[in-house]
Amino acid sequence: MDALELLRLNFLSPMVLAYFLGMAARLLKSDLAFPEALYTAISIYLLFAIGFKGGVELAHTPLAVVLLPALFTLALGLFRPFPAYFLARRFLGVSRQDAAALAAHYGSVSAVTFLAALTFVQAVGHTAEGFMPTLVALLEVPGIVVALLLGKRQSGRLSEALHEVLTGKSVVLMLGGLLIGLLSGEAGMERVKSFFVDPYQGVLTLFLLDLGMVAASRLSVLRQVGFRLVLFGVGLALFHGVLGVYLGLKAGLSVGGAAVLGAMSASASYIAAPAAVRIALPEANPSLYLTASLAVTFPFNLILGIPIYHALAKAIGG
Amino acid sequence: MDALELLRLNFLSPMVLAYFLGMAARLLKSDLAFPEALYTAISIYLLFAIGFKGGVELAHTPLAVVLLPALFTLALGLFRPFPAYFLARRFLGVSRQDAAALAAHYGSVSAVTFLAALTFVQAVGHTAEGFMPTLVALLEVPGIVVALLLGKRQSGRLSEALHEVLTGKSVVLMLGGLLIGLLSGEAGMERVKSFFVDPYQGVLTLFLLDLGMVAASRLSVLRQVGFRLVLFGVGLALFHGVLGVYLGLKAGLSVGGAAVLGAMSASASYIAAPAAVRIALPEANPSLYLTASLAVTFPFNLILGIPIYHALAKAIGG
Amino acid sequence: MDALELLRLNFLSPMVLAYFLGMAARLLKSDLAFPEALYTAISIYLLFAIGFKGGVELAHTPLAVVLLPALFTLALGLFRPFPAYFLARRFLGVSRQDAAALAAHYGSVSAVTFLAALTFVQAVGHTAEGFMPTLVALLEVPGIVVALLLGKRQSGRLSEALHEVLTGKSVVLMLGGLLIGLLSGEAGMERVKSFFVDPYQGVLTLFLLDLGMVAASRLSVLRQVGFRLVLFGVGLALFHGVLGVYLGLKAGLSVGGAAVLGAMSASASYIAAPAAVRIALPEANPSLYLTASLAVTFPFNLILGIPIYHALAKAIGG
Amino acid sequence: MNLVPLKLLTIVAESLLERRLVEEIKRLGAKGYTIVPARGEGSRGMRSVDWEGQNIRLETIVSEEVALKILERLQEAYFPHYAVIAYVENVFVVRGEKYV
Amino acid sequence: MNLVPLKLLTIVAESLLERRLVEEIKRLGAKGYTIVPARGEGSRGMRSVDWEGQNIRLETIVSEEVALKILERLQEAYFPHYAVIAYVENVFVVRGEKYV
Amino acid sequence: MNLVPLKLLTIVAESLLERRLVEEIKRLGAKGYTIVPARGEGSRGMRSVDWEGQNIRLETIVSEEVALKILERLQEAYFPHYAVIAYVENVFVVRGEKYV
Ligand SMILES: Nc1ncnc2c1ncn2[C@@H]1O[C@H](COP(=O)(O)O)[C@@H](O)[C@H]1O
Ligand SMILES: Nc1ncnc2c1ncn2[C@@H]1O[C@H](COP(=O)(O)O)[C@@H](O)[C@H]1O
Ligand SMILES: Nc1ncnc2c1ncn2[C@@H]1O[C@H](COP(=O)(O)O)[C@@H](O)[C@H]1O
Ligand code: NA
Ligand code: NA
Ligand code: NA
Repeated sequence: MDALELLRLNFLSPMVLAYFLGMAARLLKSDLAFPEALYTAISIYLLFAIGFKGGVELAHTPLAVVLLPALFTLALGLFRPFPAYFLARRFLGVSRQDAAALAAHYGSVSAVTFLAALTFVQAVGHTAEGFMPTLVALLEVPGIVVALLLGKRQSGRLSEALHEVLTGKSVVLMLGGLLIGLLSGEAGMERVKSFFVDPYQGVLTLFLLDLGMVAASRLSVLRQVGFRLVLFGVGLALFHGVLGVYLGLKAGLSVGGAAVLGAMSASASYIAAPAAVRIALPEANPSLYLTASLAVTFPFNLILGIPIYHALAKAIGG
Repeated sequence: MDALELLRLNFLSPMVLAYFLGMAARLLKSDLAFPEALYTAISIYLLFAIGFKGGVELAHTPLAVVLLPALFTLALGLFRPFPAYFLARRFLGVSRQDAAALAAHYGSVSAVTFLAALTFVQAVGHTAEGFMPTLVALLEVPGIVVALLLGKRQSGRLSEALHEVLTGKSVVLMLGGLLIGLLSGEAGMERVKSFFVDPYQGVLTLFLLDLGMVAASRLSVLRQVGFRLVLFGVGLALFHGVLGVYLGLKAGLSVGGAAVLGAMSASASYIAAPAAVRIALPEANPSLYLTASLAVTFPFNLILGIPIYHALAKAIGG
Repeated sequence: MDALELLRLNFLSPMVLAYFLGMAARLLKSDLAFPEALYTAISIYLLFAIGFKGGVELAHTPLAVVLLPALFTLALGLFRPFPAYFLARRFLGVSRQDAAALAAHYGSVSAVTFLAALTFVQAVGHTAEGFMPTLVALLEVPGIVVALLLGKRQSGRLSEALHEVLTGKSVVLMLGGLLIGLLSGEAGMERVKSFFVDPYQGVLTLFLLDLGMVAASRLSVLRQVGFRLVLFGVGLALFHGVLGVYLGLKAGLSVGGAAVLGAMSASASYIAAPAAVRIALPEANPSLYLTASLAVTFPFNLILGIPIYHALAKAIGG
Repeated sequence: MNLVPLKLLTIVAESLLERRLVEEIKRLGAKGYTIVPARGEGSRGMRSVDWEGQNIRLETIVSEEVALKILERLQEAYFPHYAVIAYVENVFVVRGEKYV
Repeated sequence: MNLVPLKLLTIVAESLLERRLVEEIKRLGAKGYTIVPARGEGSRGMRSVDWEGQNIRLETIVSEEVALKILERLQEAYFPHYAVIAYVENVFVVRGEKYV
Repeated sequence: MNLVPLKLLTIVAESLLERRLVEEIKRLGAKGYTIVPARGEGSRGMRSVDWEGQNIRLETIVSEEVALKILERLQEAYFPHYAVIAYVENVFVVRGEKYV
């Protein structure tokens, strides 16, 4: 398949199209809206399902295989807040708190981007390593911690924010699911497969419909905040994405795995990070970080980023 | 299978039985109740799933095949408000606004009746054309528009009501799903089939359980409103149903397709129309139109109507 | 498989592990929480699904086969409140109302314990009779009625509480589902199987996650209420469990069936009974009965009880 | 603007009581009510998860006389055993005649 | 503590009206509002299930002048045809200058 | 009827603050509270979708003294950075002694 064909394939997946349907619905001022409980239910399902599948895979992966990718991912998580912070300070010219808040978001990871990348990679006939969800969990937390430390010298609310991150529902569900998958293994998988595995791309489609609506309601903010934020969100995604692909291949991941790690690295959090930042850095402006993460970086990765990281992984590692 | 056997088959489907369970629960004053979020979640799922499946089917249907049925359905949509309006004025003796409100409901369509008809037709071994959901979308909107025009000379809230209908969640989800199905085709279907296709008759069963509860809480109103409304709701369903079957066969639909079009034509809206009417015709009495639509026409079609339209389609076209 | 292996198998099932994840989440003060609507939706689904499957099975079971187990189960339901009541009075030394409230809980049944037992029995290669859900329905109500009569001499709110039990959502959904399964039979099952059967162990896993959170928030109460309540909850479970296994085998059930009946008999209600007790015996202390049922007896049965009842059934009947 | 001074009576109670409370206040003269699901904490501890039961927050606009009747009924039949709190405020209601 | 006396205007209305009511109150001078989904019963019967539409309970803190303007608008355009109830109370608001 | 005049303090705030606000008001003397999930709009724009976080509407019945303490704490620690609004009313509470 050539690049254009891949792009088309990605763009015409039900998930990506549902995202645009959501945007359209909001721009047309439709009364379509997801009840809060539905949004929460879907995210509980998705996070637990990712973790669980990862755990089952991990159950038959030798430690030696997973060690290097895990270490590299950790390094990635510790490093990524710095480019984000300095770019925000220099290029966007925002306050220290705002820069740290952005760094927390670009230092963490978007589970949905991860899922979309995984789906894409499988659709084009590659496979990613089964333990990728473990890497997501590893990538989610450290970046937020580093970023909060960048934002605050005095402690104060910092410990509270750390607790918020570590016991936040996305970490608990993903790590908890992973553990359950690890312990219950294939036998457990067999029992719950038709709930946690088979329907999940469909559930993800609904989730992206909702995400599209949320992103669209951020577009007007984008217009106010300006073009520099778009450059920031896209540039950082590309830089982090390339880094992720490169480190992934270095760590011995397959082409598929490296592409997915690239997408993860390129993504910005919109579940764990906002909650932590709101507590630890209340002076930071939510419009800035939510808009960058949800209305710039997320759609960019969803549509263009993922095929790019995949092409790159194939070019270097294939 | 003879007529009685078919009736039994329809009546003993989990969907129809669940509807009666819902009624029984309400009449027994059970505390069973669906949370609003569950009702909304299920209707989002069903509407999107209908549209999506229709879109995928449409993707491999030549335009020539679908054109005539589409035109006939459109004609049906534009025509049906008139008999409803005049019958309401003459036979029920209600005000112009009330008559227009009833016309909007009987000019639109009930997605659940459509699904029940489709299920029935498949259960008796016929098949309906894959593009039927496209026809549902075509039938949903025009009748409401015509009816609102009948009800109002002055503009005023009319444009707002039109916007409400066209961007209402049922239209957005069904048309949006259709578009997504059309664009993502079989490849997309394969990914989300086990969420949007396999479980959906089960989801529909739960939905009908809820619908039964709502209908039962309308029964007391029915007693006040009187017997004429029952005649109105049944008579109109039969007339529109026969018309639908006839036009369906004329348009070249199969026996199954014509039966389903008959059921669609015979049905009355209870999602899109009430919302539009409440805005455009606030003087109209909701008791009247909700009771007619939900507590008369819907159960009539569900239990007797669908087998009748099917028998008719077979008799004329089979 | 030896006993330890069975225990491990039970303990490492996704359901049981999810229960502990829920507990851990609450003890770590995670912000993970199920929206009320999700909890309600899942319980509607589970109760209806149990009933429905039972009904379909019942449809091809001769009456003669089910009669004896049904009678024995009824006897069990009428008997169990008495040991609970007297143990509560003597051993716990609580008031008549509190004792009756506890009796209502230990006289009824926990649908989730039933499901967990069924799953366990199937996992170890036995099968339970298909009509077991009928027995659940039979066991749920009578014990509550007897216990309320024990608690009140004067009528007063009693009739209201009876109505509450008989038309309570758990009875309506389970009996209603059973009836629908019975009437629509295999044909109906085929249509809704991929919603009500295939995914349900996964749904149950989510439910247990939530249950774990609720139970954990009861643990602090447990510390106040004291060690005697633990003995009460475990002792009663074992006694009722042994009784259930014994009567099950006497009634001609298979080893699997007797094990499941034992688990049912050993379980305590936490859906139907609390609602009834709150109305009929408002003076009783909810801390006592909720804690005993949710934080003692439920986890005991889930982890140790079920394998014990199964081992016993095999030892006596195998 | 025709604003009638009336009483706004608010009752927070365990949701189990909803049906009964609605019947009582109607019987005692309330012409309508508005209910919102709520959670809370008071002398009987936290009320938020389903098993312990949620709360409802019921508001009804009534005349002073009806308000007092309802409060008396609450005090006699509900306060001793159930989680309930009730309070009254002065409000000015559009088309207030409708509600007395 | 700087507490400013202001008016708390509460509107209970069918949820269909939400978008329009929000526009109206903003246009007439409200600086903010808080909405809670509600169910209820009044002269037009029960409003709780989705098809009949739920209610919303909208609160806005405004000056007396704005409150009266909103009430007049309600009386003229909404009361005749829709399920609506509205009432006003006196409240004391922290940093109340923000809301006038 | 024994009605005690007390203060009803209402706080609308972003839901993220729930745990902290509950701790604060209890520490400052509140004996109970009632919370309802809400959405709204104010000087910081719309608060309704999950990512921006919903609001909560917290009510607590307290003595005047406790009300003032809570308001002061809010003004000092929450108003500068978070979306919060707070106001006080006079209410008459059944068995009001319980709440002071
Ligand atoms: N001081 C208070 N202020 C506001 N709401 C309260 C207060 N005390 C109790 N409540 C509410 O009333 C319910 C029952 O209170 P109680 O009977 O004291 O447990 C609680 O769950 C709260 O929702
Ligand atoms: N007396 C009342 N007290 C509190 N809320 C009321 C009252 N009357 C009506 N309502 C609310 O206002 C809505 C519309 O009332 P109505 O237009 O009278 O049907 C009802 O659904 C209730 O939520
Ligand atoms: N004038 C007002 N009346 C009622 N609620 C308000 C008002 N202003 C703000 N709010 C509520 O308080 C929240 C925070 O307000 P703000 O900090 O001004 O953005 C809003 O989301 C609304 O729910
Ligand atoms: Na995140
Ligand atoms: Na409709
Ligand atoms: Na129960």
